[in-house]
This record gives sequence, C-alpha cells and structure tokens, in this order.
Amino acid sequence: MVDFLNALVALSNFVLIPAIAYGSQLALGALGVTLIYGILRFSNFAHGDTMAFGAMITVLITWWMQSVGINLGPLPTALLALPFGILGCMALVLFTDRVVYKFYREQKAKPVILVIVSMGVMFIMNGLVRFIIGPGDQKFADGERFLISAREFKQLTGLREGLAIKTTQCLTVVVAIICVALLFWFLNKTRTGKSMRAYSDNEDLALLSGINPERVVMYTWLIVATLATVAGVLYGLDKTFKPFIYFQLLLPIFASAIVGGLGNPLGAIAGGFVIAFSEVTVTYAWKKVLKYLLPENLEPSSLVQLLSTDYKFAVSFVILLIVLLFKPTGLFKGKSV
Amino acid sequence: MSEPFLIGDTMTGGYGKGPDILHDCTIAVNPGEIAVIVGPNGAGKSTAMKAVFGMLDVRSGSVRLDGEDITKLSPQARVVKGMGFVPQTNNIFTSMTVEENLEMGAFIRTDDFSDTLEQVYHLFPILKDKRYQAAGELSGGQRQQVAVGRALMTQPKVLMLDEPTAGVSPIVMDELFDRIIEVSRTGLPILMVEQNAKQALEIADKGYVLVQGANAYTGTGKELLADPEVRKSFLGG
Amino acid sequence: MIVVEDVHKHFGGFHAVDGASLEIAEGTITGLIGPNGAGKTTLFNVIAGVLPPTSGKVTMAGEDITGLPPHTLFHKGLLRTFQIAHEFSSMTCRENLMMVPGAQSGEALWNTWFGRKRIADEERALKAKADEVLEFLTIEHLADHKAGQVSGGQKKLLELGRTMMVDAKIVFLDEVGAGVNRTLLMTIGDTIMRLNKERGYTFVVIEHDMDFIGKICGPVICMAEGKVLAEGSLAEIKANEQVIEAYLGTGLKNKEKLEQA
Amino acid sequence: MSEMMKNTALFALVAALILITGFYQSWNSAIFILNMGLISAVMAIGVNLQWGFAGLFNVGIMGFVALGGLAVVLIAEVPTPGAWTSGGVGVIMALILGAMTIVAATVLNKMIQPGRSRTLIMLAILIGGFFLFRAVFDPAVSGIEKINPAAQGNIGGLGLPVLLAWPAGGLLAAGAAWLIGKTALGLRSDYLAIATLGIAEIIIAVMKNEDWLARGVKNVIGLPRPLPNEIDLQNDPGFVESAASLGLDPVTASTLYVKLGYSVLFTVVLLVLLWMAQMALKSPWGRMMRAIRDNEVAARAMGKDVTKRHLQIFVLGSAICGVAGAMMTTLDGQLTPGTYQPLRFTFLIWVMVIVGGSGNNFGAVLGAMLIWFLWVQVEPMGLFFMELITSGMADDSDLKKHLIDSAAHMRLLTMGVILLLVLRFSPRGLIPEK
Amino acid sequence: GGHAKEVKLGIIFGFTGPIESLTPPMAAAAEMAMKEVTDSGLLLDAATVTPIRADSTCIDSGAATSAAERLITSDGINGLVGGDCSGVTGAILSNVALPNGMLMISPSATSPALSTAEDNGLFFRTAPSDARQGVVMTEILMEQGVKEVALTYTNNDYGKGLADSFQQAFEAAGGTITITAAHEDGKADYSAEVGALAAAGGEKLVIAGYVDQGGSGVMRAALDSGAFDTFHFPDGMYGAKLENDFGDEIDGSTGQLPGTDSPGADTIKAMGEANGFDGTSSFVSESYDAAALIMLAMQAANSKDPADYKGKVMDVANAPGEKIYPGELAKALQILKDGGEIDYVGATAVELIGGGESAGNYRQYEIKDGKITTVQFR
Ligand SMILES: Nc1ncnc2c1ncn2[C@@H]1O[C@H](COP(=O)(O)OP(=O)(O)OP(=O)(O)O)[C@@H](O)[C@H]1O
Ligand SMILES: Nc1ncnc2c1ncn2[C@@H]1O[C@H](COP(=O)(O)OP(=O)(O)OP(=O)(O)O)[C@@H](O)[C@H]1O
Ligand SMILES: [Mg+2]
Ligand SMILES: [Mg+2]
Repeated sequence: MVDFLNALVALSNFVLIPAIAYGSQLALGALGVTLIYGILRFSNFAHGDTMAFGAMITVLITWWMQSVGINLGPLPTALLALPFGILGCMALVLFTDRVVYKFYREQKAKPVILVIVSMGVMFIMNGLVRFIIGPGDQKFADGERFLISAREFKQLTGLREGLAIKTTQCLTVVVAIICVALLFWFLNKTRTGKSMRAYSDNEDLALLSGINPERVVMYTWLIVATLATVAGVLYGLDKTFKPFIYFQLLLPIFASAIVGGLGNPLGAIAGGFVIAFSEVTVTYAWKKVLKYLLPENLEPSSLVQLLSTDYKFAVSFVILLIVLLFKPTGLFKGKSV
Repeated sequence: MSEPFLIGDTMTGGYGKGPDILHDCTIAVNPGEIAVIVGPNGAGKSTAMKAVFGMLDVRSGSVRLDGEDITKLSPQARVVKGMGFVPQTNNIFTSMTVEENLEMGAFIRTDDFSDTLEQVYHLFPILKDKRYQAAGELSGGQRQQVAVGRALMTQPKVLMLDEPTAGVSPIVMDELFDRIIEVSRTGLPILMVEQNAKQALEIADKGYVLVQGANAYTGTGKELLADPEVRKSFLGG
Repeated sequence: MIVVEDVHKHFGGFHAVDGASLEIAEGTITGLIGPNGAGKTTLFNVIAGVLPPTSGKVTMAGEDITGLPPHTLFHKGLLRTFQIAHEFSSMTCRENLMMVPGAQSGEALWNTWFGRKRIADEERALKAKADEVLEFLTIEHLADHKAGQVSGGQKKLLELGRTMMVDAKIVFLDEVGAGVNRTLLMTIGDTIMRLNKERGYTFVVIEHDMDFIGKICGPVICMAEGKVLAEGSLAEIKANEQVIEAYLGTGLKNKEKLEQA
Repeated sequence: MSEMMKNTALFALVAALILITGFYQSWNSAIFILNMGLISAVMAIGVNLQWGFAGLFNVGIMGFVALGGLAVVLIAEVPTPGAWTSGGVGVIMALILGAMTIVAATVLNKMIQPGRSRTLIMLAILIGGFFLFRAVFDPAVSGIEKINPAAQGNIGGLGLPVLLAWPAGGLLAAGAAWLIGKTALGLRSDYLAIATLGIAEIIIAVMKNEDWLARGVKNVIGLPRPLPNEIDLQNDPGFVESAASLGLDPVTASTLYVKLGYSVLFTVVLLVLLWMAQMALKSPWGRMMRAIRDNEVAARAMGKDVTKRHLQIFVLGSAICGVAGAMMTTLDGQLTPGTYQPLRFTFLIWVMVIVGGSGNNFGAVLGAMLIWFLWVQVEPMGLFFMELITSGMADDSDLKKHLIDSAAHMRLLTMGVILLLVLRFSPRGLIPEK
Repeated sequence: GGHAKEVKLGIIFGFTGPIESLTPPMAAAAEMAMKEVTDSGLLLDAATVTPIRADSTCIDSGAATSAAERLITSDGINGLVGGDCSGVTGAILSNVALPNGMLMISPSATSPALSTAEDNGLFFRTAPSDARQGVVMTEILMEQGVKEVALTYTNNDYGKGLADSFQQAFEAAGGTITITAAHEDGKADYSAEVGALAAAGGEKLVIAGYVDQGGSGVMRAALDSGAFDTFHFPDGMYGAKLENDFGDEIDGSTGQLPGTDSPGADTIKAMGEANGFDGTSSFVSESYDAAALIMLAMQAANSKDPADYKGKVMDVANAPGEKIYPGELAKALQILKDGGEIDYVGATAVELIGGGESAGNYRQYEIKDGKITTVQFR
C-alpha cells in the first residue's frame, strides 16, 4: 500500500503535476493564437513576442512595486502589476492593428500574406522588447514559492517520495481554468461574444446584421492582449522571463492550437495538454515507479525508458501527427481556410 | 407621384476599381408593396441590391430612405436605419444555432425582442423545432427560412431579399412566397430579386427587368407577365 | 447503364441515403426530384465516388464501380456537374475547357521539357476543340475571361461545356437551374437534348423546376428521406399523392390575401 | 509591356544593390551575398512549386534542406576506416528490419478485418519489431561510435566527388518527401503546415542525436569542395602571376576566384531549375496544377488524380530544397545540425516567396535575392539608423549607451520594418502571379 | 607589417539568436581589453584599438560568413575575436579567415572537431578543452566520495563533448552514471528531462550546460520537484546567477572552472562591475583574454599583420616570462616593447597547447551559505 502511494506520488511529482502546469501554460498561449485564427483568420507569429511584451511591462512594474515595498504577501507581486501589463499590451496590439493589420483587412488579403505580415510584426516587437529590457534572464518572482515542497511533503506523510506543488503551478492551472470558463461564457452568452462568433463565421453577413467589424476586431485584440499577458506573466513566474524563450514557445503553442482544432477554445486547452503530456510521459523513465510496484525480484535493472529525452520534441510531434491523421482538423473539429 | 419609401435613384457604380456594372439603374419600393427584380444572369440584380444597401460605391445617383439621403452611410448604419437584407449566398451563420442566428438579426436592438422571436417562430414553425441546431446542418429550404427570419428580427422598415427561393423545392417555395405575402400585408415594403420569375411576378405589385445594369422594363407584375417580349427573353417563354 | 442497389449513406446517426435502389437506362434523360434534404446530392456523390457508401452497390454497364475514385470514373466516361458551380476561377474559360481531356501528353512532366513539339501540336487541337464548344454554348466572347468573373448562369454553361470536351457516356447534372435565368435554362435544356441525340450521352438531372423537367426528361424519379418515393413519367409523378404532399405542394395559400389588397 | 519593364527594373534594383555592396564594402562580400542569394533562390523555387503552383502549405523546408546537407557528408566524406565492418552492416540490417516491420504492419492492417484481434496483432508486430530493431541497431551503433569519437565516430561517406552530392541531396529529400507525402498530404492548410513543421523537427532531432550517421551535434567540418582551396591558389605561382597581371593581390584574387566559381555553379543549377519550372508551369501540366489548386473537387471530377499530383509536386519541391541544402552545405564546407532553425530555414524562405510573389517563378527568385540581401545587410543598416537616432544625444547619456548597446537588435527590427513596407506597397508580392 | 595609428579588431558574436543573452557582456569584456590597451598608448606606435562588432547569429552560417566577410574584406580588421558557437566559427574559419589569412581567437567554441580543422596557425581558442575537464571533474567527485551521478548535457558540441569525456573518465575511475540525458537550450520546459533524471537517481546531478541557458532551467525544475538538491557544475555553469538566483538552495553543490589561484577572475568581476556588465557571466573572461592575446601578440611581433603575429600568440600566452593578469595589459605591452617576455595568465589561466587550444588549471569551488567559495586549485 505504502509502495503504491510512493509510486503514485513519484508519478504525480515528476509527470502529472509538471505536465498539467506546462499544459496550462501552453493552453493559455494557444487560446490567444486560436482566437486570432478563429476571428481574424490568420496564424499570428507575433504572439510569442506579444506575450513577451505584456510580461515585460508587468516585470518593469513589478520591480517598481518591489522597490517601493508594495507586495501581496504570499502571492507574487506580479499579480498586482498584471493589470498594468495588460493595459500596456492592449495599447501595443491596438496600435499594431491600426497601422498594420487594418490595411490588409481592408484589402481582403489572403491569410498567408497576413501570416508573413505578422512575421514582420514579430521582428519589430522582438527588437522592441530587447531594446527596453535586454535579451537576458530577468527575475521578478517573489512571494511564497511552494504550496508544499517535496521536503515538507515527506515530513508530513512519512513517504519516501516527495511531492512539490509550486504556487505558480497552482496559479497557472487556476487562471487557465478561469480564463477558459470566462472566454466560453463570453463567446457563447454575451452579445459581444456572439457578435464575434458571427463575424468569424460570416463577415459580410455580420455587417448586414449591424455588427461593427472594427469593434469586433478591437475586442478580439483586447482579449488576445489580456490572454497573452496573463500567459506570459504566469510562464515567467513559473520558469523565467527571457525574450528568446517566448519566441521559442511559439512552436509548441501553435502545435497545441492546431492539434486541438484551430479556432476552438476548448481545443486549445486540450491541445496544450496533449503536447505537454506527450513531451513529459513518453520519455519518462519508469524505473522508479515500477520499483515500488513490482516485487523485489522483478525490479527492473534498466531505466525502462521508451526513448531518450533527446527525442522528446520529436515524440511530441509524432503524437501530434498521429492525432492529425485520425482527426484531420484537430481534436475539436477546428477550422481550415 | 410622391417620393417612394426606399429608392435607389439612377445609380451608377461597380466593384472596387472595376468597370461600372450599374448604369443609371433605378429601383424603388413603397410600404405594403412587393417589388420584384428579374433579369438575365449577370445583369446586375444582386449588384443593384448591394448598391442600395451600401455594400459598394455608388459613383453617381443616390439612395434615399423615407426621404432621407443615405447614399453615404455604411451598411451597419443602414441596418440601424431600419433596412433588412438577405443576400443571395452565404446568408446564414452556419456554425451558430438557429436561435443564435435570429438573435444576431436583433443585434442592433436594445429592447426586449422575445416578442419578435415568437413572431418569427410563428411564421416559420419548423425553425422552432430546430432552434438549438447549428444552422449549417439544415436543408436548403430551411436555411432560406432562417435567412429571412434573421432579417425580420431587426424589425426592419424595409426588407430586401436576393433570390430567396433558389434551390428550394416547389412546396417550400410556395411556403416562402406565402410568408412573404403575409409579411408584406403587414405593411412592410419588400424588394426582391427572383429567378423563379413567373411565380414571383404573380405576387408582385411592381416588377423591374434589369439588363446589363440598366432598367429595361418596368411595370406591375401582371403587366410584365403579360408582355410577350419580356416572357420570351427573361421568363423562359 | 447505371444500377444503384440498396445504397445507404450515413453521416453519424443521420441516414442521408437510406436504401435507395434505382436504374438509369442508357440513352435517357432521367429527372431526379425530391424535397430539400431528400439525399439527391448525396446519392450523386456516392455514385460519382466523392463519398464512399456505407453499404450498397453501384454498377455501370454491368461493372461494379462502388467506391471507385472520381478521376477513375471520369476515365470510364462518368461525368458530373456541381450544384454550386465549381469553375477553376483563376483560369480563363478556354483553359477551363482545355484542362479537361485526360491522357494529355503535356500532363507528364518529362514531356514539358523534352516533348515540347508534341505538346504544341496537341494544344493546337485542344484549343480548336475548346473554341468549338464555347461557340456551341454561345459564350465564345468569354474565352479569355477569368472564369471566376463571369455570371452565375455562364458558370453553369461552363460546367456543361466541360462534359462536352470528352466523349462522355453518362453525365450527372446537379441543379443546373438554380439561380439561372429561365430563358437561359431553356437554352441549356436544348443543349442537353442535342447532346443526348447527337452524341448519345445519358443524362441524370436533379432539378426543382417542373417546367424544365417536363421539357427535357423522359423518366422521372422522386426521392424522399433517402429512399425512392416514386418512379415514372412526369405526368404519373405529378399525380402521385405522396409526391404532392412531400414535394410539389398545392400552390399558394395566401392568394386571397393578395387579391384583397 | 510596362509590367515587363517593372519586373526588369526590380531585378536591376537587386543587381544594383549587390553592385553597391561591391563598390562600397567589398567584392568578396558582394559575391558571397550573391552566392547565398542564388541558393536561396533555388529553395524559393522549390517552395513556390509547392505553394504557388499547388497550394501545398509546406513548413518543413528546414528538414529537406538539412537532408540535402546530410547527403554531402554521406557522398563526399572519406569513408571511416573500419566503420562498415564494425557496425555499418548491422545498421543497414537494422534499418531493413525496421522497414520490414512497418511494411508487415501495413500489409496486415489491410488484410485483417478491423477488430480487437487486429489491434492486438498490430501491437505485437510493432512492439516486437521495435525491440528486434533495437537489438540489432544498438550494438552496431555503439560499434561505429567507438571509432575515434573525437574526430570521427560516424559511418563516413562514400568518398565520391562532392558535386554528385547535389543530385543525391535532391534524391534523399525526395525519398523523405515521398514518405511524408504518403502519410500527411491528406491534411489541409495549417494542419499540413504543423505536420510538416513537426516532421522537419523530427529530421533535425535524428540528425542531432544519431552520431553514427554524421557525428550529430559534434559536427562534420572540412568537407571536400568542388573548387580549389584559396590557400593552394595563393601558393600557386602561376595563379599569383596571372592575378598580378590583372592588378590583384593573391589573397583577393584567390578568394574572388573561388567565390565566382561557386557563383557559376549555382547559377547553372538555378537557371536549369528555373527553366524547368517555367516550362512546366506554362504547359498542360501547369494548367492542371492550377486547376487542382483552384478547385480540388472539380479537378477530381474532371479526371485528375489529385492525390498523385500533390505527391508528385511535394516530392519535386522538396527535392529542389534538398539540392539547395546540399549546395549550401558544400559552400559552408561543414555540416552543423544544431544550426538548422525554422526561423532561418523555413520561415525566411516563406518570406522570400511571398514578398517576391507566390505563383510566379521569377517573383520567387527576385524575392529570394532581395530578402537574402536585406537579411545580411540590415545589420549595418540597423547600426547606421541607430547612430543616426543617437547622434543628437549627449555622448555620456545613459540612453545613448543603452541604445548603442542594443544596436544588434536593430537587425531584426529593420528587417521587420522593411518587410512591412514592401508588403504595404505590393500586398500580392513584387511580381504577382498573372 | 606596417605601423599605423589604428588597429581594428572584429568581434563576431551572436548578438541575436539563441545565445543573445550571453553575448553582450562577452563583447563588453573584449572591448574593455581594447580600451585598456588604447588608453595605455603603448601598443605599436600608440595605436588606438577600435572594436567593430558583427552579428554571428550563432546559428546562421550564411549570415555569419557574410558578416565576417564584411569585417575582413570591407572594414579591414587586423584580428578577429570570435566566433562563439562552434558551427558558425567553423564556417567563418574555413570560408573567410583562412583564405584571407586572418587570425581569430574564439572564446567559446569548444568543439573537439575544431582541433583538427585546417587552420594554418590562424585559429586559437581560450576556452579549455573538454577532455581535460572531464578528468578533473572525475577527480573532484571521487574525492568527495561521489560514486553515482546523473548527467545532463546541453545538446551541442560543447555539452556532448564534455559529457563524453566525463563519462569516459568517470566510468574508468569506477563511478556509475545512472543516466545521460540531453537537454536543448532555450526551450520552454524541462519537466521531461528532470523526470527521467529523477527516476534514474544518483547522488548528484552533473549539468554540462550553460548557467544562462537551459542549465538553469533544468536545475530549477530539479530543485523545485525535489529530484536533486546538490549538483556539480562544469565551467559553463559558473556565474553570478548561481548566487543570485539559487543561493543557499544549492548549498553543498560543487563545481570547477579554469583558473589559477590568481586574482584574475576576481579582477574581471570587479572590472565588469565598473563597466556595467556581469563579469561572471559565461565566457566573459575568455573573451577578455582572447582580445588581450591578439593585441599582445601584435606587440610582440611589432606588427598588426596576422601573418606576422600569428606565431607570437603561443609565446605570449605561455611561459616563460612575467605573469600577466587582467588589468595589467599596459605592463605587458611595456615589457614586450622592451624586448622582454611575458606569460599571459589572464582571467582564465590561459595556457595554449598544440592546435591552439587552452589547457588550464582549474579552480574548484563549493556553494556554501549561498556563496561561491573556492576550495582549492588543481
Ligand atoms: N465581387 C465582384 N467583383 C467584381 N465583379 C463582380 C462581383 N460580383 C459580381 N460581379 C460582376 O458584376 C456583374 C453583375 O453581377 P450580379 O451578381 O449583380 O448579377 P446578377 O444579376 O445578380 O446575376 P445572377 O442572376 O447570376 O445572380 C457580373 O458581370 C459579375 O461578373
Ligand atoms: N457532410 C454531411 N454531414 C452531415 N449531414 C449531411 C452531410 N451532407 C449532407 N447531409 C445531410 O443529408 C441530407 C441530404 O442532403 P442532400 O444534399 O443529399 O440533399 P438534396 O436532396 O440534394 O437536397 P437539395 O435539394 O436541398 O439540394 C440533408 O439533410 C443534409 O443535412
Ligand atoms: Mg445575383
Ligand atoms: Mg442537392
């Protein structure tokens, strides 16, 4: 029994909890990507850098707050700074939309043109963030790091295996759930939300229903800015803030959005978890877990690892491919242009 | 003759920077009236409807609603002024439910529209049965009913329909025309493009024949039906 | 010519075609009618290989063609047009026709580099043929127009024209009439009858316009709810109670209101 | 005709940019930019074939380019002594075993009726095959990797002339593309994109981690070249003499000589491919491809085997990218799998194609040359802008110091600005499809 | 070689791209050395040394070669500090430096393959060879009685080379490596790696990576999940970040980096502080030394032409001669001017061996109360 608990705890600690937290981080990013795809109909390459920008503003404000002694006790101060980050990010994306995307929307440019345009925007935001805060790692997390640390858990339960739950992991999961719920409620129940869905479904007809397309676009960007900043800050709190990593996040985020079904918020969540779990589980070495579960004479001598971690990205992409082969537009029937 | 309720007056215009498609085309409709536009394919019927609704540039001429010049207004603004339009194609939100489609019709309304919803359901009972179904899963005729219902939800002062009966079976077509008559008899002006021209002209108070973007014949429905030239060239004999 | 035996096509739990059996005789123009959602287009798609049937069998001249892909059926002489015109919008009308014939040597990459003479000869012949068809359809003035920019009815003519570029055996026409001007539709009808007589094409025509059906069709089949409801001449069909109830209706009820006003 | 004029002017502009580089920086820089531009143009033709002609959204260019690079090592490297006896045979055996497992699984999958028993049999075959494969593969690999790991530890190449590696790179990429196409081409638009992106990442992962193949992240350097060494030329009295007669010093003369040699080789490849692509585009084949891109369903109904054609053009386009990859690795003289990054090898190529004008071969070539030029030259441009901006500021101001320090990031920023400007003034690309 | 009032040195690092966060202080350190020399007024005929930066992007050989081409054939530099990542360094070396006879000293390219590259005596590096470090690391761990470790390395030539050499040495000495898992730099998440490492277990986790890159990420995840709480750090993991970001969380961890019991490293740290950059960041000391060596060799050869001074690099770097530490470049220049000999020790105890590689002494340290504390020198 104790052995079973130990195995369970080990599995949770090294597979389940990290994968859930990482999955939520991806999901939050993928929500933004999927929303833009669903409503504005292009894959936004600048999303990673939008996340970096929002997070950067938050970091700067957090530093200021820390320097004047404002804090949230056990929670990270960054949560207080978050609204300002969101506002800053909103200003940036609205400005970008005005001077860049609007033109192509009016031209009814093909999605692939918008994709390349968003790459241009990505380069510019990329430079902007680095000008302001530099390319390096920035530390801004504070407050209580753990809800429960591995050591405390061991003392508490007397088990051999520890279980660590970080505040930020917990925050990420909670926020991701709240965001999805809110987004769902917003899109399906509110008037504005419905008008956004209508616009994404049939732009011309939306016009004929008296929906102002520019407002829809504006709301979309506002929500995207919020999601991006929240995702960026939570990621930064949990791991680290470093502009280049936000760019690198783009790939798994896109993978999540697509495997879940583009344009579908639920899909983004599901996709995030598929990617996260496939990265973490397939290369996991089961030795430790099996050691607890199997009788002594059957204990494995090798690591019981399907594939080495060298291949973790390859594996997550293989799983993505398999999903797509069976569900060609993602788990939740996404859109396709 | 007094000024009609809605008139697209000597409109000339085309798509984007392209050539003119409409040439001094005039169409008008009055309350309680059904006006039908017929003509060969590519004559500019849909274009004329879109011009009246502000979806393309009118280079000369004007559009007036209830005496007011609305030539420069955006389509959304015209919706607010009380115009309802059902386009020829892509006229429903396929991924939304029937009820949401109707709600989108009432988007500009701030008052309680549950009454109107009931009226629409009363008019098209089949929609009430399918209210929670995605509109994209409906059959052709039902889709057209959703499209018309959506336009009615605005409580428009004038209703414009572009080929509402294309591809629907005879029984549904009759049903639709019945509804259109019903609606029109409540005093709502209806402007309609039809290829099922014989049936349409039978219920029309006024008919326009458009050829190459210009008015070719104008008259009451009966007159046009009776005109052998019109019958031969545009109504299939 | 074509025999459809107990074909079923299910989408999830929905039975779009639910045990349809019918036979198309060679050399006829057969009308296929039925209420919206009866499964007519779906049945076409099953016969033409666009959708695999859930069960059932389709044979053509005795040969089992169930589930063969569309391009294979094309080469067997089975052609179809689409309910919504499927033109190649960025190509000219002439190109729309010239692309049709199979077995063009210029479709092999190798020849595009090393068989240029042969291609040039073939192209000349093809162009002549395409122009002939365009003239036949009275749209020769549109030869160099982009197909995406001609009007709805002209696109429908183009659909029909494509079937004339090769020697088809059987042609399936899906609602050639929807949105097409009635006068033009009658011209299309004449064309269909000419092709039927002069070239021996067999036609199956889906249409909601009874005048048109009456003008060109011999046998008429009425489908409803995925099954064949009635078969016979148009007159027989028109007299069928079930068909009237499900499909034809009894005319306008609000006529009186009209008169009152 | 004015369109012709405009296009000529655009090409002249790019030529002028390169000439200006020659006059104001150095001819070595200019010709190197030209060479890389030519390679990029070949890649762009490959991508344009897939996207512009057939509407296939391939975002796995990087993988095919890398495979082309791998071919250079496998063809031109000298064989590693003892590698074949100590493991090479085993590796080949293992690969054959692996392939057989998959073939067996696919065949059985077709033969047996669906159901639980099929699932079990399939699983048994796949898992059994996997372990069998590992049992043969692992010892063979460690055998090879043991041979002088610091400098070799890989299977080596065939020692053939390096120019042969170019077509071989194309073939290798084509083979991979065929496999990928067979499985993934059923996917549409962005779903195909992410699938190809993933496959490219998988290819790179294999190249990074399978040291026995081409040393993985330990890199292979000093690959054979098709042209003489500059040093050898500098030591060749005949060459020095003829350089002197042209008024050039030996170093400049030798470096220019070699670079121009590459230019000639690359230009030949580019022209041949461009001619082939143009001929194909203007033929019935091109018409068929455009029809398929315009409307797949209708093309199918008109007797065109869309699946087969998609596969054909996917393989062709990828093969061209493979050739370009081989050319690039030859020019670099080394294979470094760690340097394959999607931004550089996939998305930049896409930028080239779209900016140039997709669907138009000349557009793709123009876009490639222009964007590559900018990619390299925005760095000094960015610095220049930055100095301009800060010139008014006090020398010791913190802001100025900060900005000058960040000048490196002007590179991508400038790239972004130029990209947006170009697309603003010609949203369909510089030479759009007619 | 002619004398002129200006000496131009190129600095080619990846200012954008994966290691963009490492390169600014590296460049700053190299420029600091140049400024030190310029200010001394002692190089050649009181020449000023002008640095010219160029972006190697770390990953794009084409762009890097172009940039180097521009530095050498257009800007006319007299020596090149760089490149950084081994891939682009190899490309620059064989395609530009070698044909143009340009000397380059790389502070960070550690690939063993570069040792055998054809270089005409033009290529040097101040980063130490991996082979020796593996042995030193083994000695340190064995002395602590650590017999079983898990190993993770950054998946590039540096990490892989170091991991190989360490594995060989450690297993030869009777130790066990429970697992060898690669990690990629700049990725978003390292749970998978840590999961596998934890399952394999071991007394310590050896991280052959970079402290400013994935190395920190792995360490953070390992600490947070309680998988490991002591580590061993090779040179790439040394940096102020260990103290700033981890501190006493990693008490008991050990590491080594090239260095003698000289004040070199501390001097660089102080000099960095004065100049506004982090002197302990990876490869900063190596960059300073690379720039210094080029200038000292010029002085020794009394020429700024690489063909003349390439032979002097070894001379100034190695004994015999007066030992030279960072900040003492003026003194060194004077000695050389007077015809004396120097042994440049610099910040990293540079000792060049055949093939232009650095073979060095190592400083062994331990984290105590959140501070890096030197234990001994080897
Ligand atoms: N979006 C568009 N851009 C450019 N030209 C267009 C566009 N839509 C239609 N046209 C052109 O305008 C002309 C009139 O088209 P319109 O759609 O108004 O015809 P219509 O009378 O409604 O025909 P149908 O009965 O086939 O619907 C046609 O020649 C058509 O080619
Ligand atoms: N892909 C699909 N998924 C689910 N249901 C479908 C699909 N395609 C068709 N259906 C359903 O199958 C039924 C038959 O459709 P079909 O298009 O064959 O009708 P039809 O007889 O051609 O009607 P119409 O006269 O309106 O063209 C319809 O109720 C439709 O909703
Ligand atoms: Mg119309
Ligand atoms: Mg149908």
